[in-house]
Amino acid sequence: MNVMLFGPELYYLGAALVFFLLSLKRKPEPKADYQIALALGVGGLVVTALCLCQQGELFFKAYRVDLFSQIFKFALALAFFFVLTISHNLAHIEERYHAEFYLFLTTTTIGMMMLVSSVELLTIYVSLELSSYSLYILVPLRRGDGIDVEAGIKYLLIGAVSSGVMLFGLSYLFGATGSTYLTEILPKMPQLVSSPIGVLGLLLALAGFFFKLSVFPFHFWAPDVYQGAANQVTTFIATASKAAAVALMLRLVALGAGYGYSFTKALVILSIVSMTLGNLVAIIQKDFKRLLAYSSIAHAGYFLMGIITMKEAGYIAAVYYALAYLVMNFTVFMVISEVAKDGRDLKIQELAGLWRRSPLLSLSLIVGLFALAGVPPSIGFTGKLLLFTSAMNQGYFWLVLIGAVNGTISLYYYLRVIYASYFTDDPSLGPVAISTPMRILNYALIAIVLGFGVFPDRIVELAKAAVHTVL
Amino acid sequence: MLVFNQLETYLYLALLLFAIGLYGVLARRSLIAILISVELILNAASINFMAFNRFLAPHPAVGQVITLFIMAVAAAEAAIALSIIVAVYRKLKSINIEHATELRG
Amino acid sequence: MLIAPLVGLIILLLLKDEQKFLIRAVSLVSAGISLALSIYTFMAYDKGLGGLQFVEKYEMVKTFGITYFVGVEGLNAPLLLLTGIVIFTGVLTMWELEERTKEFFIWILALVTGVFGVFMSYDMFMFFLFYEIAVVPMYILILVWGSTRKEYAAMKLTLYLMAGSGLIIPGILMLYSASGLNTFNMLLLHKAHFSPWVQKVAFVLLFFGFGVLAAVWPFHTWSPVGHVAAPTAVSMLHAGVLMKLGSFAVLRVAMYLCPDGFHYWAQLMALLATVGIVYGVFVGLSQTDLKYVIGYSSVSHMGIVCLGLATGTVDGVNGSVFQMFAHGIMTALFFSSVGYIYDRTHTRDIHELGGFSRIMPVASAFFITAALCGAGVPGMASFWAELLVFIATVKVFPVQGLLAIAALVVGALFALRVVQTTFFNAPNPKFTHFEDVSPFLGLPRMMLIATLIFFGIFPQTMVGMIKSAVIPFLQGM
Amino acid sequence: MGPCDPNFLSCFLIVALPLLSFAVIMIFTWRRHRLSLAISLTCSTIPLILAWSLFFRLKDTVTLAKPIVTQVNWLVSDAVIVPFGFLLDPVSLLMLGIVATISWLIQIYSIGYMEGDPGFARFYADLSLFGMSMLSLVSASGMLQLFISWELVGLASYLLIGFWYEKFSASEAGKKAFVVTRFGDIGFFMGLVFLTFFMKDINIFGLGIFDINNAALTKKLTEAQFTLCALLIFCGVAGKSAQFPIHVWLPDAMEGPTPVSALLHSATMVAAGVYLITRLFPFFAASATAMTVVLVISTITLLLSSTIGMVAKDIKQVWAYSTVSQLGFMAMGLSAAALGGSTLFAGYYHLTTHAAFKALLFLCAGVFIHHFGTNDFFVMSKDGGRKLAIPMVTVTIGALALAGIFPFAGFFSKEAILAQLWHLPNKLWVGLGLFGAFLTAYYTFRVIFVMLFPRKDDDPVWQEYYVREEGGHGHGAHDDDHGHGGHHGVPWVMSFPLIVLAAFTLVLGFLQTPLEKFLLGESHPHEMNYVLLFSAVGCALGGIGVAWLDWGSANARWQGFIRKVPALENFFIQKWYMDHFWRWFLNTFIYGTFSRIFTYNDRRVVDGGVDAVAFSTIGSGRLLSFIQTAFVQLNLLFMVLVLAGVGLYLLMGR
Repeated sequence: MNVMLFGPELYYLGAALVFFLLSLKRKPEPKADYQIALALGVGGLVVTALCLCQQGELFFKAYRVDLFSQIFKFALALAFFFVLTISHNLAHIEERYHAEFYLFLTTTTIGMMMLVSSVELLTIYVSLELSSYSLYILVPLRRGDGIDVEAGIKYLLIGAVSSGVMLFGLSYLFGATGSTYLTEILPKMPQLVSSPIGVLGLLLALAGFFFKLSVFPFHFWAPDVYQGAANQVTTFIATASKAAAVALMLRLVALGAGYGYSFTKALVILSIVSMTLGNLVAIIQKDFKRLLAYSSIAHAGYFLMGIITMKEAGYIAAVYYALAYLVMNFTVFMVISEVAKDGRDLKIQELAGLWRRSPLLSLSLIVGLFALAGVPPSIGFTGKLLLFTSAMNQGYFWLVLIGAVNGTISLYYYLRVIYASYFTDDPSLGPVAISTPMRILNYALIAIVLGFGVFPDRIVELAKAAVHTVL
Repeated sequence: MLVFNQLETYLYLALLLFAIGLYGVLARRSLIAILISVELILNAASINFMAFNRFLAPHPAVGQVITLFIMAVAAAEAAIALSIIVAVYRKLKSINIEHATELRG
Repeated sequence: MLIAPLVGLIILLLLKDEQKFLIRAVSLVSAGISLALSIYTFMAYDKGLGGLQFVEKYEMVKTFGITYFVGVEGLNAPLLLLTGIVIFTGVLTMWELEERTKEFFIWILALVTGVFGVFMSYDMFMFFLFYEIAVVPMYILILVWGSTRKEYAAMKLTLYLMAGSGLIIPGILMLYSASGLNTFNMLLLHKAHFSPWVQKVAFVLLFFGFGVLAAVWPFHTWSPVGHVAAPTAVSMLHAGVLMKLGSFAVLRVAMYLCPDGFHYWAQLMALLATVGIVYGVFVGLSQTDLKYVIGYSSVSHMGIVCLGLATGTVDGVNGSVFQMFAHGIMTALFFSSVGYIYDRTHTRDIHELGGFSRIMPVASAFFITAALCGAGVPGMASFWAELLVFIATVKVFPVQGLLAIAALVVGALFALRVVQTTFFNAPNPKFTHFEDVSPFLGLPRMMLIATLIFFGIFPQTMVGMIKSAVIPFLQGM
Repeated sequence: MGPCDPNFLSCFLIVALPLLSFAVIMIFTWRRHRLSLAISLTCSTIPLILAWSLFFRLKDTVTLAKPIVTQVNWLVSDAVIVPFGFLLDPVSLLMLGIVATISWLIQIYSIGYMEGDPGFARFYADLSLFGMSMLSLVSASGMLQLFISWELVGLASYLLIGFWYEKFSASEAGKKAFVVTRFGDIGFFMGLVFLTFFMKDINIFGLGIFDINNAALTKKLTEAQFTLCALLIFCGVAGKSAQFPIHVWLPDAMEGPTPVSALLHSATMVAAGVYLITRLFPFFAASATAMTVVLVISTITLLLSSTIGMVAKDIKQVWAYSTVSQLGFMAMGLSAAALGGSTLFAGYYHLTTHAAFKALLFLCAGVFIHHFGTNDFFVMSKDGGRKLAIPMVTVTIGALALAGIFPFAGFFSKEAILAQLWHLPNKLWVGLGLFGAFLTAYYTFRVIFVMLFPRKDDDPVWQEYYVREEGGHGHGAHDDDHGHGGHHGVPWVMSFPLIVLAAFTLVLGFLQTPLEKFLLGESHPHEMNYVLLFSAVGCALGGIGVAWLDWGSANARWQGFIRKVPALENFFIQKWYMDHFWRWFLNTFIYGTFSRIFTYNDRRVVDGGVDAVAFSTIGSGRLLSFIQTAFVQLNLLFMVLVLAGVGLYLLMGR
């Protein structure tokens, strides 16, 4: 078999091994670890970039490698790298655990990479669990006053239950179709949704993915985990695992020959509820990360919107928005972890006077938040508009209307953050020093967010090609 | 035909197990108990797989393989869960879920 | 024209905070360039030829049929000119700004870029994109450099407008998908024949969505609050230019794309507009804060614009576009002179002020001119605009027309009341020591007045321009 | 005829030069008084020359029937086409001359009067603005142009009345004048709009005055529509030339400097209304109803103002009210002529003469005021008003003219008007006219006698006077604000205009026939109606006589015969409570009702509604956040329940 097909995964396996060895060292030297991790992260980017154009199937067709999966793998590698860049101060994780932190970060990345290109139930399940378990461990890795373990245990419980439910659903699917290959199951959708067992199976199976995507009603872990986990971990959860989940959902529905009317309707309702709920609850949050958690719930609703169009345009929009979301969300988290150098949870007021303490960070914060709110000229805006467009093309008028209104609501709390950072001032807070690389990263991110917002053509074309490989 | 030579029997059994597991997850307060209930859910799933495999799968091996995988994964899950529970115990001096109610709103 | 502010913006980004003069200079230059360009286009536009000119166009996103497509025609040329003038004078007006100068000019220029973009683009996607670009910086501009109740005002304004966009997006997309042409290009969409139902729904969505920005009654309450809170130049830009975006968008998108919808809702439009006119005047009559007064007067004047649009006759639309222009200049003048006085006295309460014609004759002369213009005194640009609108309206909606005309009396009372209490009577000893406008600061105001009077005496230069576009426009409907 | 036409050019210059001077002074030279004066004077002299040259060049060629119209397009919208141009016919030519002359004289006069005033330059700028707008009003060819200049006149008068803006009463009066006249103007505008509305296909604004008068166009209106338009347009007239009930602004307008009062509020601006009637004479004449209304209103105006004039103590007030009454008189004449199917001559003639002698009277008053620093002619007379020879003589001449005594101008013109009234079937009108004439003579000579025959300070009449002071009326004796009432002789720049005007007053009377010939093309020899003649003169003399008894003769008790009826007198002193009425109206309705209600609505309902939405959103957020309990199993339960719900929905919904 062609090694390149499995290249990224193999590479990260190697990386994981390295970190494992590092974690065995008696006396920890976080600096060195960080150097190595960064190097490996860059290498991972290179490898995934190299493997971008691979095509093929592995492991008895259980594992498909195509442009779609490779793009997402690249995105994941990017997220991995991003998280490493802001990991130079893992203040809240004890030094002897740094290596393990990297280790589990790598393993979860591997899990997600496998997730995006697995097309068989068992493979999906295993890779899903792989990614999840590493995260379960990462969350309570934080040195904290109890909320970390609480977040960890909640994450674990909800995750375990939903994955169990999913497994149960998968078993029904298996029973109903006698196969575990998506390629064989999904064409059978029509008669599947017409049989109770099929419906049940499908529904329960979706639970797992919804859990990853933190769609209502599987969103309960998000706020607690976002707040409880270390900033870097939260960043990874908020960026990488979202992307992976979107990819998986796309695979699921893209192969489908069309679900029943009522099924889609259910999805529509779920999407509406989660975007509305997320936005409304986010309004009253004090903790910045928690606020972002709710915004992520709302965004899950938006993703769903693109997915339920069941049309190419919708998938393109979803892919575009997933990539966009990865970048813009990271921009914001980057600001968080830069401002909260000591790794504490950032209250919104603590952003006070950021324009004075670090103009650049405040600028990227504004850009990132406006992008999340879908204000032009940013990829957030373009992506959202593409989503709406595709939804409207399918005649989901009310969905679009509600989505647009939700945009307004969301703007309110984003503006509150901007208000705090831009207008209020608190002399007690000193300036935030940022290193030159971070500076460059900032500029790069701003450039990406704005640039691809105004000229989205390249990305859209890419997404189009990717979606074509899936269909 | 014997009652335990029918698919339905096993399906109902699995369903029962699933229900029990779900109930346990929702009702029990001790983390360990909850963990056990989760395992029950998994087992329900594997019973399903076996049953379907036995009765109407074209390829006789698939279900068994899956079940094996499930066992392994469940083991891993248990390990992680237990380790976290230990951590919880260290921090909160209790493994009662009711004491882990810091984050809300 | 788009590029000039952008370049200036980028240069500003690179500049240091300390080099205030350089910053101002750069922004002034870029504003000046865009002014020059707008004047050039206004002059160089060939009325005889008509249609779109100075077109630039290339594909942005093929998959969704998004093109970058800008051009100039009789409808937007005046507004481009307006924008050029207002931004130029605005920058001059804020010359004295000391606090966070760099950011201020950055945002201002961003805003102006958006405005130019909206006026010029013929692609709905880009149109909306620029629209938002123009709207959003207001939040920060008001928040940081504003005055009274700015948090409230800024938040209110932004959310209000965003809620507007919340209606606009579905409207636009509805047309987009209903056309089935997979293009955002308005000229193409115009040819697509939408079903009456689509048109009705889309029109009402778009009308209210954009109407919020045009301060259509009863969605006007953000505007006085916003004006009061905003710093001078921003008020100028906002009342002078941004509100026009709304009405222009109603014309360019809503009316252009769904004529049937327009005819269906015209009655409502006219009604709301009339209410706005009368209402604004009366409410303004009992305000004591200068900026509130102006805010409500612009509510009333925008009502006139909207009324003109509602008639859907050549005269009416001519008038209302002309009114957009005239009101823009006039309000800019208003705010710049009020801003000048406020910067000195730090009060805008008309009872506290008084006798300013003696203290600073020039500054008050500016204000009085603006006020008279607002009262619709002939010889000023706005007189012609209102004249056209009223005549057109009486033909189409007699009752509304008469009401609007009657409101003029109160309008006069309204303007004169302010002028009298503020600038006449005995001077308030507290303020007697303030010096008058320096020639340099007076320059921008002089420009504004000159524009007002020039187009007041030679209205044809403007009307001819507008007409060249309006007639085909309405024939297309 | 295009813009290159000589008439057009000269007219254009006449109009443009004052505007130019206004602009120049306002922008550049407003700090340099002398320079501004020079500019303004040149820019008023040239029009003067041009106007008269036009007059003499064209006086034989043009007639009312075929005027010279030269115009270019000003604004070409779709249906709305606005021309800019000039219409030269006898009426406008003569009026041009008059306006140019008087404003020129006033400018001369003001050199002395306004000397040393801080706003000297501004004053001249405003004067030029006024001159420009008035001239273009007179010579306008299109209705809209006329309306525009009409508005500009209002603007100029606003600026001039409120000239001493630091004085509250002045700025108040200015505002009042502007708003009240605006009220009328809107009526005017509506009238025009209605015309356009009714004659759908034609656009009145594009048409010249000439066309409106042309019956062929107007006949397609129904009687009712026609009357409506005519009345609405008359609103404008009433506003400008202070007809009842919106005459209230004119007396207050006396707050302005006296030259302004002389220029605007006697000769030119207020005459604009009457001028408009003459302009549109055929048009108005076409609607009998409208004309009757006009007749009634003007009669009321006549009586009202002359009665108030009887009790005013401020000399300018007296002249102001006399102006109002004379305007009423003109309107009467015109409407009567219209009803009687006669010509516009009488009213117009009176307009001409009145311009001359009223300006004269005001200027004289100005001299006195300037000299004694008071407006109260009682005080003047005490301070020896009659010592100023020239003004005293001229004022007497003016008074005689006003009272309508042979051989002064007023006699002839009043005669003409009364003749028109006489022709009306109902003799009531002529009676009222005569009564008006009587009152006029009375209050005029009240002033004259008081001035001529002052009393010693210890004279008992002074208590009387002070008692009346308590009776307090609006604009009692208050000193002029430009604060230089120093006792110096009358400068020639001030006395020269007096003499000129006096000369006019004497001459104009005898120009009746040629004028009529010039205006109407032919002059029908009017049969001397002796009854009317004698009754008129009788009334005048009677008035004077009564005045003599009350004020003049050595043992007169210096109180009007009206004192016999105190209630009535008070009623007059309170100006028939018109001011109170308007004030009340304003406070109750405009400010009180609408403004308050709307503002409240805006704050509470509209804005409150918006805020309510916002708060409810936040509140719902807070509410929903309770779903996120800290207790994980509840979350799980919720999760399961929702899942079950969806499952059921799907199973059912299949």
